[in-house]
Amino acid sequence: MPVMTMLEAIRHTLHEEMARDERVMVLGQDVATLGGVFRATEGLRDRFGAERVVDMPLAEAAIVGASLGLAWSGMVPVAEIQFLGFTQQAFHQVAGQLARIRARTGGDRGCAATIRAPFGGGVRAPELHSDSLEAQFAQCPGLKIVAPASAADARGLLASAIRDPDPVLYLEPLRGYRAVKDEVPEGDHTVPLGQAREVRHGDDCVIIAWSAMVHTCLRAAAEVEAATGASVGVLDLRSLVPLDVESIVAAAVRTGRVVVAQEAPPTAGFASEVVTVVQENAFYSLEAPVARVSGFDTPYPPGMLEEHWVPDSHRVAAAVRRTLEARA
Amino acid sequence: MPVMTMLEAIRHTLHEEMARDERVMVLGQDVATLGGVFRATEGLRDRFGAERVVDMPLAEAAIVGASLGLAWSGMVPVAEIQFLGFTQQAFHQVAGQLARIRARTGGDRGCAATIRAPFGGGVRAPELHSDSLEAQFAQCPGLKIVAPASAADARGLLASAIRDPDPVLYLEPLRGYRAVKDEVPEGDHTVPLGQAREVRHGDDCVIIAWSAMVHTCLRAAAEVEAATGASVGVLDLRSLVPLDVESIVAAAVRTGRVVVAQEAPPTAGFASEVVTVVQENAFYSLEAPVARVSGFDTPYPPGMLEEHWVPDSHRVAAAVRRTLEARA
Amino acid sequence: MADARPAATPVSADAENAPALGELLAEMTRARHWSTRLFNLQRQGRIGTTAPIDGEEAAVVGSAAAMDPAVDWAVPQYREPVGLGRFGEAVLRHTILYHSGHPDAGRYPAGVHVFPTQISIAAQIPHAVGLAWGMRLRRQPGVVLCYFGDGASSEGDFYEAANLAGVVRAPVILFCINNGWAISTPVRGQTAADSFAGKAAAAGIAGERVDGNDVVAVLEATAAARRRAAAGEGPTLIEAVTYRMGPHTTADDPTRYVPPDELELWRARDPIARLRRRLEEEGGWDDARQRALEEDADRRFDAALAAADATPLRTDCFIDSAYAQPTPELERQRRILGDAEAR
Amino acid sequence: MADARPAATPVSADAENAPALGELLAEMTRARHWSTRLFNLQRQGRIGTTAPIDGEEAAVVGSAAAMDPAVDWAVPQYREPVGLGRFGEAVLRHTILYHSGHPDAGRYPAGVHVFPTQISIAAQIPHAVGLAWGMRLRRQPGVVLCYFGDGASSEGDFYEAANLAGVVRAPVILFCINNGWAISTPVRGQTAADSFAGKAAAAGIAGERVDGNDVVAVLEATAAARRRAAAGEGPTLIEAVTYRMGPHTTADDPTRYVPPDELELWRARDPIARLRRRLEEEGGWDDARQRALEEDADRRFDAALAAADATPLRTDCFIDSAYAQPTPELERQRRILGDAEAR
Ligand SMILES: Cc1ncc(C[n+]2csc(CCOP(=O)(O)OP(=O)(O)O)c2C)c(N)n1
Ligand SMILES: Cc1ncc(C[n+]2csc(CCOP(=O)(O)OP(=O)(O)O)c2C)c(N)n1
Ligand SMILES: [Mg+2]
Ligand SMILES: [Mg+2]
Repeated sequence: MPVMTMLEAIRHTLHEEMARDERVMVLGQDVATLGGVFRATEGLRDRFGAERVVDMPLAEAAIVGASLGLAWSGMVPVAEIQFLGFTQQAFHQVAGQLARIRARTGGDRGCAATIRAPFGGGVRAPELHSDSLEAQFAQCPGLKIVAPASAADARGLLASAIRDPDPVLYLEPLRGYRAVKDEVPEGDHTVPLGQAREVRHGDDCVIIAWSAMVHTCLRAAAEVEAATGASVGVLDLRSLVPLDVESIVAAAVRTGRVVVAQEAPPTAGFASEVVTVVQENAFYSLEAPVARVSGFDTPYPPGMLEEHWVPDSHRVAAAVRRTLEARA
Repeated sequence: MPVMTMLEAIRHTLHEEMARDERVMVLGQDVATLGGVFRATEGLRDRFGAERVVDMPLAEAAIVGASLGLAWSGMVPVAEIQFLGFTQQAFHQVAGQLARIRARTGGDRGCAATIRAPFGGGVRAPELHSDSLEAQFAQCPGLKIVAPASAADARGLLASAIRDPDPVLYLEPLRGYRAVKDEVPEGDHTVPLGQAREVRHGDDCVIIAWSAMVHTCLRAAAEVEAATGASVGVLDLRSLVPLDVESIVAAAVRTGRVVVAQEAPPTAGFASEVVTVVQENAFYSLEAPVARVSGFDTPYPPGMLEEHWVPDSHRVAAAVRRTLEARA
Repeated sequence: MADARPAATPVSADAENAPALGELLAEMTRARHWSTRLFNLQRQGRIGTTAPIDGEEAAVVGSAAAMDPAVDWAVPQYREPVGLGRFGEAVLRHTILYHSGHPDAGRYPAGVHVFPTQISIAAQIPHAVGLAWGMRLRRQPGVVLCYFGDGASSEGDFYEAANLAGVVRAPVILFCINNGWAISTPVRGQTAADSFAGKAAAAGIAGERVDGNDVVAVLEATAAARRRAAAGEGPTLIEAVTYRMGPHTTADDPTRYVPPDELELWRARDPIARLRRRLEEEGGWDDARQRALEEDADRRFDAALAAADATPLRTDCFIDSAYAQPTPELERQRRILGDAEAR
Repeated sequence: MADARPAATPVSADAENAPALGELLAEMTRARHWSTRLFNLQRQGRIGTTAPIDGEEAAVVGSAAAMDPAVDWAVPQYREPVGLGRFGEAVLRHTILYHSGHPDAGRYPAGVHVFPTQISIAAQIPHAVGLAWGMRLRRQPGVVLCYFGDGASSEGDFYEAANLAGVVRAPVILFCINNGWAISTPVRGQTAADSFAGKAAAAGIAGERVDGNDVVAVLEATAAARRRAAAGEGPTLIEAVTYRMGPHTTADDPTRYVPPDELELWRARDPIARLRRRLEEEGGWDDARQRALEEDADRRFDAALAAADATPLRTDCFIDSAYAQPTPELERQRRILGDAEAR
């Protein structure tokens, strides 16, 4: 199996999906001539033509809103929003329109659009480029949300998202674009939406995370295991909506000790949903409160401060150790 | 003390605040000539003039975005968005701009704007008029969010919101506008942001809610108490951000049994934050899993179905009884 | 149609296949009649809020008449559907379902090329542009007719979509019904622009202002825009100048803000009375035809109402309509719902 | 200023109090010089991404020169601040702080009437309109100058704000810097409109197109717009036609998309070279002045850089800057942060 960066896996998948289905099209700011500001869409325009790979005017609501109409025409739009922070300009179209059109038609007609957007900190990007805003979209029923952490999952989830009959928000970790590299299955590889992945097995405690934080948590698990001998697992959610409640609960029941780690601010972050699911379904197995590791209840800070803001492996490890030490 | 409906209390407060401070202005669709589609702003234009009470063009992002500039000029804008669902059109201005401007200025200059919007179901309103979208805004650090359940709190929280130096989203329960009536203190009445209110004392279980759901929960508490003799309390959060963690934890520790009830869909709703706060801070006092009562993970349904969708007192009561019956 | 026996006066060379004048009058009359019946149902507490079409029938019917329902699409806001009978018998039934709060309202039968009623002002405009653009990409022949109001023209969605339509030359007609009001806000409170049609300049597309109470003028302008769009010559913004003769909705009290003399002025220009006068003068219309038309309209409404009333309602259908397949969590929630219903 | 000894050629009757031509050249030269120094700091890894101003100096400096920094405000996007020295010595220091990722970047000293750098395209335009409107409500004399790009003109925020400005007649100047590009997207991919100035029609406000490489033309157009705004005659949309001679940002590779001949054409119209030629011909400029100016610019930059580097940084300052008072939860989080730092 070839080794790819996440960026390569995404680009490869876009090529594959456009080759597979001539209705698939890519639209967004700077996606065609430039191939995307991160080169995720490089080569697509030359290969598939300017009708199917389109540089859009600087208007996110139009990009997303037009995607709904394109989908109803039978096209399969894959829209890129340059940074997740700028999906806010299209929030009414994502939350109020794409997510709701199926319910509005009594279940009859959905919107098979995918919205790709990079997010997350660690690269000292300017304001609104780094915030982890997934929870703002997690309460948009009708929308699905995936956030891969590996190149293989980037490939498999993007293929699934594009083929899914409902709108999917596909979140790409900025700091994982080039830093995360792994083996990507050849051929037609898909990963079903709604299935978590055990990235590291552990019997004493499990850390639940998604996207770039999975790697932070893997380091934390190794740190704790090295220091204490405790067996610490990591569960990568991969998909936030639909959520793999079964795997989460199984891990919680097995270990009795759970840490949920996110990059977002704590208040109303998606981690709170995971904590709630755990305590609703595994309450009697819990030997310690479910710990939550998060950013802070502030906007993502300017570059000079980001290392203090983004939870690092030490903060996650400290939470794991507290959780392991808590009396049953 | 005079008895007022919530609507009267809101109108009264707007009159009082505009009389108190000539920098306070009201802007929104149909707020001036018509006095608002619910008459919340009735009489203001005649009393305070067309400069300070302004009918705005049909553009939510401009209403909210202009409020930031108005605030920087020294005005104190109170913007009305006709229904909470249409704040989505202004989401980038609320979440990306008003909420962040203070952080952007290193803490120096905030935006003392209030955004009022009605929300919630029960009046068979058309699509996007009834959805409880508070959680979409709860992860916008820099923004405060209040959701009164009584006329007295509507008065006191609106006065506090208008005087607060930071942007406040002030949520008004559609079905409580005329249905909720209570005594409103005379004179200059404020309620500090961030303080919950014990609406009903109970020792065996506490139900936590906000806005219109508080009344549903009061009925549920009475139903359960009548049927089982258990003592069931109700805590009205009043303010979601900042959150009164102390009162929540105290109630959880005292009763050991907690139900959180919201009208919103369960996934990533604000109830999940409350559940998380309880289990983080009162884990060892809990005698049962914290129960969550919610709508469904779907858009708020059309009128014919809303009674099946919105949690009623029976659904809340059932959750309370399950929680009371759960083994410790 | 047989009952109404429309006058056969041809409308215009510009609009091939366009209905005859009598048929336009019939459609306009039905629109108002049905709108009134909806209004009355609301007053009886049988359905929810409705938005009367009174005064805007020529704008809606005239523009729809220029379209080919077999290949074209209509993308309405919320006031127009009652006038879109041309797009299929089902539209009336679904309009009743909509105002009844029935979840199948937006579930049009296949072949009815109408978008579901849009409550979020202007949000449908980017959809219409995307649909039109996609139809061209898919080499389908149709043109999309998108309705919105003077108020809607203030939303970013209108402008962004119009600008995009200009860039991709989408075969779309942006049809702005300037009825003088956005709830209580008059046009001068909405914009300082000279006209709504003039806003086309900002998108680099064709703009045209038309007397929205003259059904033939509306039809011709729309037919011309349709021809251009279909020929790949790009989108058109049409402003139909008309007047909302009734309340904004059944929940509104327009006497609080509509100047009575202005209303009178526009009542005198009632598009239906105007067309009827013309046809009567030309000998193509008389009281008998009118009576037959109204009886037919009533029969159709009764039938549609009966069909709407008979439309089954599953109380857990919202569980099934959020996604193509309910998520596992939704299946779990279906059980909660079942428990609640069982109590 | 003493060092640079600007030529004293008066600029225009239209712009009272406007700087002399030599001072404009000095400000433009400094803007480019400082932008280049920022670029180099980025290349050295000392600061983050920057957006060079090269080519747009006349547009920024000329428009700012028409304003009165004591009462007027500038509301920039992200490329302009380096050219807003007229609004205060502090602007350069804060621009360095901004690109350094320092949290005090937007904390301008009192009296510096500049909005913090805005990264969200067009989001500042409604702020500028609201500010201008509010200043009039408060009977303050100023006018607001709001910058944005050709790309920004596609956002709903631009249009909604312009339309609102027209309705409330806000004393604002919407200054569109058409530099040919929005990252890799050329103007023809942005809109089908004939010009950006023409978009003023959609808002019912004055629109004017000006040669953005002619600093005097820019200054005169802005001064006229300012006079109108101050006199209560409403807002103006000015389009300054210029060219982005450098990359979009330090992260961009424009050779992938900028046609070399087009770039050459515009390099020949370099606004700084053009003004310098004119002043040299008029005898108001020479190499000595130029050297003195550059040395002065360097000294100022060094001083601002030193001040920026010396600006204190508290690692928990984000806890204090989200709200006027940290919430109890944030105080609790400050302790978590402290624990983490202690480890
Ligand atoms: C985005 C949004 N904002 C506000 C509203 C509330 N609202 C409903 S109708 C209306 C006025 C619409 O005016 P116009 O576009 O002229 O259409 P008309 O009612 O005249 O047909 C408003 C403000 C809404 N439905 N959607
Ligand atoms: C709302 C939003 N969308 C997208 C971006 C990403 N982005 C940054 S600069 C830019 C192009 C801006 O072009 P223009 O407005 O012409 O300004 P210029 O860079 O030419 O000065 C884009 C798309 C952004 N910062 N904000
Ligand atoms: Mg209207
Ligand atoms: Mg540009």
